[in-house]
Amino acid sequence: MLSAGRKEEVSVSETKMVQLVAPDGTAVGDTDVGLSPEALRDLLRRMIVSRRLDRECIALQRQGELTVYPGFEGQEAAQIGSATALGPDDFVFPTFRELAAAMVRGVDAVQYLWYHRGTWHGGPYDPRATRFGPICIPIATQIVHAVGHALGQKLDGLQACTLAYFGDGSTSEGDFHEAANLAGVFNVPAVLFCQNNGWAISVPTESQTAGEIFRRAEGYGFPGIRVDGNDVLAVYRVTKDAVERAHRGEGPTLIEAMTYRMGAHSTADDAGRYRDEAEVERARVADPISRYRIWLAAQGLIDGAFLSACEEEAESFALQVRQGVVETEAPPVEWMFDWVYAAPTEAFARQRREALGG
Amino acid sequence: MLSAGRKEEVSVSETKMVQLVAPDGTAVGDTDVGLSPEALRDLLRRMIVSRRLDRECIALQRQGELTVYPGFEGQEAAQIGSATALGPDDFVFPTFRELAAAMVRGVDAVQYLWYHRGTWHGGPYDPRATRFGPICIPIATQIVHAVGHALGQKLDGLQACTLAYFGDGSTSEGDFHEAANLAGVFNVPAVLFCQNNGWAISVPTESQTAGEIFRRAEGYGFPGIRVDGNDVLAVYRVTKDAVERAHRGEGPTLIEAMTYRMGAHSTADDAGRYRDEAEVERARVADPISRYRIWLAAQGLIDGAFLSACEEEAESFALQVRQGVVETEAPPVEWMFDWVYAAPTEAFARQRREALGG
Amino acid sequence: MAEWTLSGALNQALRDALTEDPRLLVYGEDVGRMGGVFRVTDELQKEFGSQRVFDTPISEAGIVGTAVGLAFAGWRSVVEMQFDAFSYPSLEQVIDHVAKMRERTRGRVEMPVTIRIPSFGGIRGKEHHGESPETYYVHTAGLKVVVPSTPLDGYRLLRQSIADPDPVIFLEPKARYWSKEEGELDADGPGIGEGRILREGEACTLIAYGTMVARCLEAADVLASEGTDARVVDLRSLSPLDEDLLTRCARETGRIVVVHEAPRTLGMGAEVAARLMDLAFDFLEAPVVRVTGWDVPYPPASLEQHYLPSVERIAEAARKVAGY
Amino acid sequence: MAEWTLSGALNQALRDALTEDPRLLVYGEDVGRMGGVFRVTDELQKEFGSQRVFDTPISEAGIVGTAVGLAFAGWRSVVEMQFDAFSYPSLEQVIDHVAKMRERTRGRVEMPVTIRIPSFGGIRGKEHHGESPETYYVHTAGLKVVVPSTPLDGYRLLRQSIADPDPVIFLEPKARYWSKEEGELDADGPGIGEGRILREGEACTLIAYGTMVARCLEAADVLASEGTDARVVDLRSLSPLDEDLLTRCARETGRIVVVHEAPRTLGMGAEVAARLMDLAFDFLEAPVVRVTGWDVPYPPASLEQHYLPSVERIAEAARKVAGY
Ligand SMILES: Cc1ncc(C[n+]2csc(CCOP(=O)(O)OP(=O)(O)O)c2C)c(N)n1
Ligand SMILES: Cc1ncc(C[n+]2csc(CCOP(=O)(O)OP(=O)(O)O)c2C)c(N)n1
Ligand SMILES: [Mg+2]
Ligand SMILES: [Mg+2]
Repeated sequence: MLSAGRKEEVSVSETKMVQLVAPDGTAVGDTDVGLSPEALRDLLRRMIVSRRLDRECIALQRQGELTVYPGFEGQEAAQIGSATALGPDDFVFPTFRELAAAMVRGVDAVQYLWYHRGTWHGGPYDPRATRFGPICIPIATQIVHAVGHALGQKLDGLQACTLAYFGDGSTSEGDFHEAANLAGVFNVPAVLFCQNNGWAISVPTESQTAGEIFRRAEGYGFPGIRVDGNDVLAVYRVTKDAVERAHRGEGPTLIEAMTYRMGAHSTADDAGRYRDEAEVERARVADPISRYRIWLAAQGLIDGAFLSACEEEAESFALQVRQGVVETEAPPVEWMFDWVYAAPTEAFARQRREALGG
Repeated sequence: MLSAGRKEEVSVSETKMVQLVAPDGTAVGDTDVGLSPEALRDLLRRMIVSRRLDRECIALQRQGELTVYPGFEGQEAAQIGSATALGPDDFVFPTFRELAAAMVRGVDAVQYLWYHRGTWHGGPYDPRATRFGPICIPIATQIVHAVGHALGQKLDGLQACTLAYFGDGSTSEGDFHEAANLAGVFNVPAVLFCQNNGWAISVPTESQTAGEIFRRAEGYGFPGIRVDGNDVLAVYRVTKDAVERAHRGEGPTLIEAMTYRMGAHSTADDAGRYRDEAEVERARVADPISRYRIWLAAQGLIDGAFLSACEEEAESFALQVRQGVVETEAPPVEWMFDWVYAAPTEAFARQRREALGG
Repeated sequence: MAEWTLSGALNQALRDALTEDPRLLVYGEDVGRMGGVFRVTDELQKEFGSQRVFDTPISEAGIVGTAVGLAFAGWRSVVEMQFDAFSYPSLEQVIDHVAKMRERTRGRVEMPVTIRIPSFGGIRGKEHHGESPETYYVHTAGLKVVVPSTPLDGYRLLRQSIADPDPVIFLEPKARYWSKEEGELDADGPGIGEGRILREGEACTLIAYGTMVARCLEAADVLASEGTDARVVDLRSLSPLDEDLLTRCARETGRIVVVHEAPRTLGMGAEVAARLMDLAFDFLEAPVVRVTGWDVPYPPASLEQHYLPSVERIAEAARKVAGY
Repeated sequence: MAEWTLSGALNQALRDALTEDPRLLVYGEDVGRMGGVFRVTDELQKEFGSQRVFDTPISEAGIVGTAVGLAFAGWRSVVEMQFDAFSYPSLEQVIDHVAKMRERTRGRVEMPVTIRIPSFGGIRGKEHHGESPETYYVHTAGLKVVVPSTPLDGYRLLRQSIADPDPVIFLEPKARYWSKEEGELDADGPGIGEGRILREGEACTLIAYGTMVARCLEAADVLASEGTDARVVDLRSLSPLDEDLLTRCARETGRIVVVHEAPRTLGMGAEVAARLMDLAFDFLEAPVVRVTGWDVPYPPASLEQHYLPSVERIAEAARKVAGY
């Protein structure tokens, strides 16, 4: 009862969503986003490979090889389209659901999965080398980091920007707001990229806010834009525009990518407790991979052989990652101590020795 | 350099501000706000009395009778116009600058000033009896309380609402955002009343946010409105509308009242360090009292005798409050302990005895 | 006799409290439709309706802050912070308002707010899902802090917390949610502020709370097999502390080991040690020994058992004090 | 020789650090144009420009969180929380990120962030302007926490904090901002992790930090006039603690009084007492006595001197332990 949804009273302009390719694969906008045929094909390849890996991860969790795993099925276009729009000097601060984006940035999937295996915390890969920040759990806190990082880029006079990923649910946290407001007032080169996947664990977006997320931007004095998050070309285009805008020193952009969380919140979650299976079936129609495959085929850019190659790569990559994961051993006990302080005291060293049984 | 102010890039609709009486006292809108002549006169009387008291408080602080005092000169219309629009069942959560509003609600000025005398914390008066919450220092935290209180009113099925006061600077805190979003999603009878007085200590509003505060509401799914905060009729009208809307169960409203902090942030502050005196002089033109006095006189609603009576009342009230303040003694030491827990333990009682020297 | 899990007993406590008090609300992230990550609020929304049991946006400060406002309006709340570390965004509201409102208003506005926080480690959780936040709360005057270690006591403590006119931080040991106990649920019995002796012994006292209580009982078994009879105390109430019981244990056993998961520095062990100095210095025949988590961030799953006090570490400390 | 106030010395520390390190930023609420509520950043914006010294919106979590992001980008920050209680909104960022990022990234991303917090009471401040937040930080592994008690040591500690690759919580005793000391500013000398003996004595040791150091020195005068020579230790570094010095004082004086403004329960006194049990139990000839603020919210101005440890309370405690 407490949810509102009284949108008729609010005098907002009509909701627009950028879409270039409709769910049925037909073009509905200008699909010339400036990518080469290879790059266009690569988007599909990456989506296929990452979906296969995502499913492998869920299997790995079921088999006890990962502790918990938050799947991203359905969100491939949102992640891959946006990450592809970034340049090498740009930087990403992710949540915990951006494995597909991480791979675009060159993060090693096995190292990434150290996190979900319980091997190490959110920063197993080198965030500076990959320009992909540590996996971040406390909701919305990473958005503030992104804004700080973007401020650093601005102070350094770099032509670079920082992108923060976050979910629809994350926009309810104070940190989202402080980050967005600071981004506006400092006019930093930041892209605030919301994957609105319809759910925050068991809470649907309409119970998360009575407003529309992309409209928040206006209150912060910068543009907000809603994009079909399952349309990889549209996501790429919109993100690319925001990145270029940031590079030109014109400040932040808020992007709301409308997508859908096809799976449960994580392997620890049973979505059947709160979500109608019919809703999931309806969402399947908007699947990011199938529509893009249809469009690419209609452009004559791919054929059956390409698709088979993708499937094969996906298969072998998934198995390769599986192997890397299962072979990952627990780290030595001293890792608990080795990086807490740059120069530990004797008291700290004593605890370390005690823990090591010495 | 870090401030943005690039408003031209943002595609927002034109900024509108509700104003009924212009700074020169001429009517520019429908001034029939539904108040009787007595009530109209009362607004002026209250503004005159509260301004005089405000100045007395500053004098009291200079004389060491108050510890610090945050003046509200210039904000009389914003406070009195809004507080007057509330009904007896409505509730207020204030900041630390709403003495004028507190008096409208019937809070005893001397008891209120216990706070600024260092006699007791933010709740010296009875918040339940006066329906005026404790003075609140941690910026924006009280807005969340207001939303919770409004939720309680809604659950009780009352035709009542809760109004939160806060400043322009307060809108940068995470708590402002969480409160506003919760107000929207729970659709509670709340009025979020921002006194935009141009400054947050030394930081002007344009360094506080690159957006416009009233526009934030759209992102939360409820109406936001900007009003001339120095136009007491306009403030009354806009607040009354929001209150009635809330009473009808139509949910929250964000009001941004544009006013000006004529004095320093508080008696501990020296505004000369950061603010141009010329700006203050320019602001004086928009004084809430003089314009309303001119308008009332033009309507034939007041004469010289009325004004003299107001001045006299202001004078004697200020002196009466002064006397109450200077006569207020330090509370007994046991007050430190007496309300921390409903049922204190023996260990706690031991500390109490120790403190009392026993 | 019925068998209860801790999760089930807490669920029943909420159910009974909601039934008895029509002005009680239960809310938080995913507590409504889904019934909570640990099922503690399972079915309650169905039974009591979505006006009394409801989901909120992800806004911890908002959740706690609205409970403050609801208390002004005469509503009592049980709110949930989904995991230990996710209570940190609400610390300002807790420290500045929940803890201080009664004092600020000279008793006129009470804060009957219970903040439930699934806490502590041992479940192979991810980063930020295994922390021990008690110090932040215990140090804050105006709050009470309790931790049940068993299902029946969980029921009792939760009913007592909800009934308390003062705010109570209710830390639930995640690792014990599915532990079982037979018996009848009963809100009466030892109250907030009282610890309990779970095993008698004279050689030394092992003091713990939450998950570590079971480990202390195990350690006591090991010690018994070596001929050392260790007493085991479940503190239950971290604030206020049961000074009488602490003093009694010092007097009767002279040797004290305090066990907790939180990092050592300024963990509860520090207060227990200092308090025992205040109360019973002359009875202490050995230093109060702290067996605790290390002064490091809570580690990833693969290392957590090297962080958490083990039965062996506890037993070893007991041997040390017993032989002091 | 120059005479320095604490505020002036801290201002000079920031100036010198900004001059030496072009990648150092100083920011927070009202620190730029106005130069800070306590003038600690006075004139720095004029001298170093508004790119290096700047005002922020009122967003404490945002201030600390951006410092985390800036550290990723290779910038060092000194941020200000305007008053003690106003650091609470940033606790989540501090506990979850500032304290843990180095560990999380296995040393790859350091957090050279100094968080300055004007702290403690004694200035007849309003509610939330007199709190002692140290416990929240000292308990959090990954942070360092320091408190200067004099101008020259303030300069030294702030320079050291800024230079430290680890995050430092820098608590400034408000009541000492205008206290004066003569001498040359020098970043060298006792480092973070080291306390100092300010007055020698054998009968007992008074251990304090911040504002309470001066009160302990006063108490030592009173005690001296009674024939009791009390040692006075300025802890300076609350995390890490100077264990060597603590042990030495226990060995040499056998009797310890710890003094702080924070409420007693889980205040620093608890850790000092517990640590002394760990390190020097057999040397303790009396219980470690805690002279502290009461377990209540910080009181209004009119009562604060009844809350703060007075010279007399300190002296009385010293008499008690000395005669134990
Ligand atoms: C501060 C904080 N509160 C609560 C949680 C628990 N939590 C983890 S994920 C999640 C939902 C996030 O929803 P959304 O932002 O939409 O991201 P999604 O999971 O849909 O990708 C919650 C509540 C958390 N991690 N951090
Ligand atoms: C959480 C928090 N941070 C900082 C402060 C210090 N402070 C007190 S008033 C103030 C400025 C408030 O500005 P605004 O909201 O515009 O209200 P105004 O003072 O103009 O009435 C600040 C920063 C505080 N009280 N609380
Ligand atoms: Mg989501
Ligand atoms: Mg203001």
